[in-house]
Amino acid sequence: MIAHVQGDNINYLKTRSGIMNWLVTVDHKRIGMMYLASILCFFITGGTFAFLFRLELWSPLKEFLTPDQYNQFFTLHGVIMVFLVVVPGIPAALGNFILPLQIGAKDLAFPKLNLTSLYLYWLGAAIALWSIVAGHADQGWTMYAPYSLSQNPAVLWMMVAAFFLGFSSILTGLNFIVTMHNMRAPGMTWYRMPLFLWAMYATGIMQIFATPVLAITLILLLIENFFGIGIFDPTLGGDPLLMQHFFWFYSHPAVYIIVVPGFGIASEIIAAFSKKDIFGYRFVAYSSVAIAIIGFVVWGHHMFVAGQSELADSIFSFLTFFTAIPSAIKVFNWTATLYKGSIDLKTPMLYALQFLWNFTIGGLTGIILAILSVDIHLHDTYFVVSHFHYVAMGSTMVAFIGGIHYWWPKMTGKMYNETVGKIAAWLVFIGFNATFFVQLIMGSLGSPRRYYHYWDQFQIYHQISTVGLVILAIGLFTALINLIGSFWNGSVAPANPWGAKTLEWQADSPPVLYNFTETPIVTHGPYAFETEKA
Amino acid sequence: MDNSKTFWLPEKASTFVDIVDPAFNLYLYISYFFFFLIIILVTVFTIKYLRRRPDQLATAQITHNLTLELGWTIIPLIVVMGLFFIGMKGYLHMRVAPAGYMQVNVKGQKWAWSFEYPSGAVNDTLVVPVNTPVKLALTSRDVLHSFFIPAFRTKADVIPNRWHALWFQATRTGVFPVECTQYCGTNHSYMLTAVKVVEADAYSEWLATASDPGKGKTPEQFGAILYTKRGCSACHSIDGSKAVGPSWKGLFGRQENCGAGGMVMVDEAYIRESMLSPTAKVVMGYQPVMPVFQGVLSDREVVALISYIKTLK
Amino acid sequence: MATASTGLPEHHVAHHFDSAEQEFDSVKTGMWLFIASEIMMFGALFVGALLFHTLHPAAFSEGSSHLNWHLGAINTFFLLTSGLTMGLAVIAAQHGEQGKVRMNLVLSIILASGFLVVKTIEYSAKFEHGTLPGRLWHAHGFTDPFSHIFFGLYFVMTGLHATHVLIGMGMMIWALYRSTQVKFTRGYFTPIEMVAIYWALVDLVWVFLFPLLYLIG
Amino acid sequence: MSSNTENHAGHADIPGHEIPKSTIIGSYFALLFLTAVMLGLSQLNVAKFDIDWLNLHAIRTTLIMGTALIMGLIVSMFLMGLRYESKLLNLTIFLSNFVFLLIFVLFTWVDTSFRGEVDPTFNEKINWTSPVKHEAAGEGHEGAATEAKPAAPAAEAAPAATEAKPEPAKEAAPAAH
Repeated sequence: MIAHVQGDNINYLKTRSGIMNWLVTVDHKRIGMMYLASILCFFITGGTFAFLFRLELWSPLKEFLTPDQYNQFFTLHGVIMVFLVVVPGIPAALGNFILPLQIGAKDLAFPKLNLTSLYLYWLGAAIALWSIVAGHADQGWTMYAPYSLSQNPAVLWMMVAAFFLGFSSILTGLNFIVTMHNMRAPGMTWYRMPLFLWAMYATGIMQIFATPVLAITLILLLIENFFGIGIFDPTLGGDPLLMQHFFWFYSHPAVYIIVVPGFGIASEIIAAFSKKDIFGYRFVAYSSVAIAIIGFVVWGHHMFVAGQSELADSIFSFLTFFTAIPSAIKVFNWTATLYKGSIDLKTPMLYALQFLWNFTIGGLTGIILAILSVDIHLHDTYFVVSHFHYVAMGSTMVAFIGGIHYWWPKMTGKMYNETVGKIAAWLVFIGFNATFFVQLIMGSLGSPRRYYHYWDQFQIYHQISTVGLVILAIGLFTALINLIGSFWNGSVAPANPWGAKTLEWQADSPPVLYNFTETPIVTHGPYAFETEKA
Repeated sequence: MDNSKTFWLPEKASTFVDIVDPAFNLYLYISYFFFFLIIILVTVFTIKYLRRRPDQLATAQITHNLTLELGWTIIPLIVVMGLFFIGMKGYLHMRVAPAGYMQVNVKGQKWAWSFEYPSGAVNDTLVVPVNTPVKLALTSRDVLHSFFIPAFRTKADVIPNRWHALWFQATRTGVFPVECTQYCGTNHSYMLTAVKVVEADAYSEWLATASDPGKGKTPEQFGAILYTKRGCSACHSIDGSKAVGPSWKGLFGRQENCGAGGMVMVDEAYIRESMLSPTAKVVMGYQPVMPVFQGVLSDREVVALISYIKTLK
Repeated sequence: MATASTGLPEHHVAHHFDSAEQEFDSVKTGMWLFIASEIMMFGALFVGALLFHTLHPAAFSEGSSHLNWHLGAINTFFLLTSGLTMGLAVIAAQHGEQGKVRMNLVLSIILASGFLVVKTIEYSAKFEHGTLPGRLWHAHGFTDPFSHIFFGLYFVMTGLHATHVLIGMGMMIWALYRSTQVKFTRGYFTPIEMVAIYWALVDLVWVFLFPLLYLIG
Repeated sequence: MSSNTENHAGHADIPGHEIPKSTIIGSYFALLFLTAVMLGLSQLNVAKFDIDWLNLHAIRTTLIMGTALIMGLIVSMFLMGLRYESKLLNLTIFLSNFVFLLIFVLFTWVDTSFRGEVDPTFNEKINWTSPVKHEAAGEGHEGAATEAKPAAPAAEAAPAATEAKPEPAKEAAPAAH
């Protein structure tokens, strides 16, 4: 065992301070914190766009936005939230920080590549923000041809931004897979790895194999815009459906890149706060990888009404139902983990249970969209909007905020205020469900998505949804202020505040520069809790 | 049978209703069952096993139970396979039009629909007889649109340069809204029209008058009908307010600045040219988005529109 | 300045790796994952090409009959030979023959630039005939209404491949610089091996691109 | 997947493995030979042999792509050293690429080639202008100017296009007839 240099056992926040040291650091913990800060900023930006057009939708008439501004706002909300917040989200922020700690390594396999990934993320983000100024991008985050072939400069800049953000996502996935294969601590076999890492592995597979197809789609769209080669442009003999195939071949695995890390965090928090080994460890681990594989064969369910051949519709509908099985296994296993546990309802656990509620609704509303006859009615209505917000916001972001609270003592060495945390958790729960459950009803009643003007009968649903969003925003800001406030008035966090058994809790809070004073030897599984002596 | 709106689903007005609604309601009960199963289990476990003492440990480390695991793998599998066949069977009904359908061509363009009947009638709302299968051949003149009738539970994307088919059979008379559900630009949410389901004899009566709209009307009156029927109203106002296109009020005889085309006197020739090849001379400050009406408008219709514009002082 | 090859500094294993072998395995798996993402990118383009091949076979045969397969064959020869020299460079690095490594690298760079020269000749011929993609098309003597799509795909695929040849040449120049900074031994030859793998990927893509566009017509 | 502390079989801490020079040169000449085979095949004038019961053109295409596949295997197995890997990880990464691409091409092909099973007019492109059309002798596709009517006759009478049975067939594949 190579003992590392003695001088480096000051914690990673204080060793080499100064902006320059942070900007050129190769320490996975600092890169994780910088990602976390950027992602939270973009989450607020994307959220403000949503807040503004939700206010606009208060009545069917014009409040303060013109139809064009409304279209730009929902496009920016979509692009910022998908490419800048939820796709990089959990892997880049928490994954970068926690993965080396949980496998007992000093750092990721390629630290410099990790910094390159961060800079590519910032470059993509800068170009995305520049596209707001460079014109009005109003083609939705799905950029369907032929509407996106209108040589609108802002749209072209947004495609370039998505290209760099995709590349940054590939490098993160690459780093994670290599680290998990080669740099596990002695004694840590694949089945002694925490489930958060299994989720990171499944996400890595999807990032590596799906994102390049997005790169090609964007290159083809850019060339189609500049030269009109006629692959996607119907007026030149192309086929807009081919663009939808290329786009959704990436974008469906992308929605699993979004939600699978959320599963990983939920497994960690539920096991830790019920002091009980996860129920059916191998089933939960394999279901993450199974979702990653099945995610590649189902993209056609986005195109049931788009004019796809009936045979393709039937095959995609048949395969889409198989994605329900791993999700059902996970939900049942989490519920079974609570049985005979010792459940402590701290803030992270509140977010994990809230995740369970939201993901159950998200999963169930997803399966109905796979039923062919019903999807013809429900496609492109608010029902679909509510489904993917239940999964992307209700499951992923709630698990992300729960994960930030869970690892906050480890990341910053400070404890956040527990009561304020709980209030924020309840506000987020009530606000989220008020906002999006009514959209399910509105959608199945036939209200299309991306509508600036709507029928008067839907006004009550829009108003409840907007009020719900206000409560949700208050909850999120309370949580944010509570976390940031902990830097100043938070108590000093012990090494293992929650009594969890995974490896990162053996390091100090906040960890030293090379994570562990000496490399830990793993002798037991990630959730080996003792039982009560009767 | 009560055809009105339920909590979850809009009003019922087509044969597809008894394909989609039973499947929707069946699934609703399945999801209520699974959702409340999970939520009740979680609440019961949380209350029963709440940690009373800070150092309280779990009462038992049960980590796996194969029969349970296989149970919640096989049962959802059977449920979803059943759902697949229900959906599949219904879907085939909704795609294959029965014999003896009546066909109408639908043209979607940026923010207006136009319906062309085989007899030559053109209308901006779809008028169909009740209880007869109607097949729509949909195409778009510019970008993707989608033709959605919530009351009929049917929807189909409208793709440029192709005919996409959609059929339905209305079961009761009435007026049912039609919406565009594929994002198509600024007035995507105003791209609305309606399906008017009438009795068979009323339909044939309407068809007779609609097939030759100009008959017995002065060119100005015919022009006024065409103003709405051909979707001109979607972009040109007649009260002077600036919309996507210039307003027709006081247009005739005015000097317009067409940028590269220089100053142009708005006379009959200019209006005719702007209809048949609109991007020739575009007035300053307006987007060249007007669709080409060459081959769409007959000569009598062009004359009628011009004379109608003349009347708008 | 670097004295005779023996005077170059040895390579030290990075601090967060336990052994040279673990470091090499990690770098190689990382390289293979990067190769996987490249293959997925080119693969998606091949899917587009195959689809248009099945939808409009006439356009493809007419288009590829206008391509000059002799230049394509010369390009294939250039890439295969540069693949050979890169393989020999790896073996030389493993035997610590620093001079032979540089010689092979320089040979590979020359062959790669030969490929690019032939490519520019082909492109200029296309510019003259006017068979440029989409709106820039002003060629004559074509009957199939879809042949402009063939040339659109031709330019996208060969252009992307040529960009990767450029990236490969850049990596060879970087490896040449590394050979003046560190001594290659049987214990450390990673940079040369990784550049060789990347170059073999460029070969692999061309081996499928060449028949698909030039020969199947 | 052995954990990282087990050293490579036998000798301690020697990374990677040596590919013998003869393999490299051997695979180079094999590749040159296969290129020659491909070129020969492509220049073979298939029309000369008037065997009509064999689709010679398709056989020639599969043979060419087959040799390309063999060349790809040689490059990946020998030049990229996949054959000498002790751990199967890199090989699985390389092969899973082709599994995903096969899925992608299979489903897009299923979509594009089975369109218009129920309504054949969907496949027919209307009102599109090909830049090539101006060069061809004036015909090519219908100009953008005229609004084309759908292929299915719009006559009031029963449509000739597809005599759709009212009750769709029971098997999973859509009512293709």
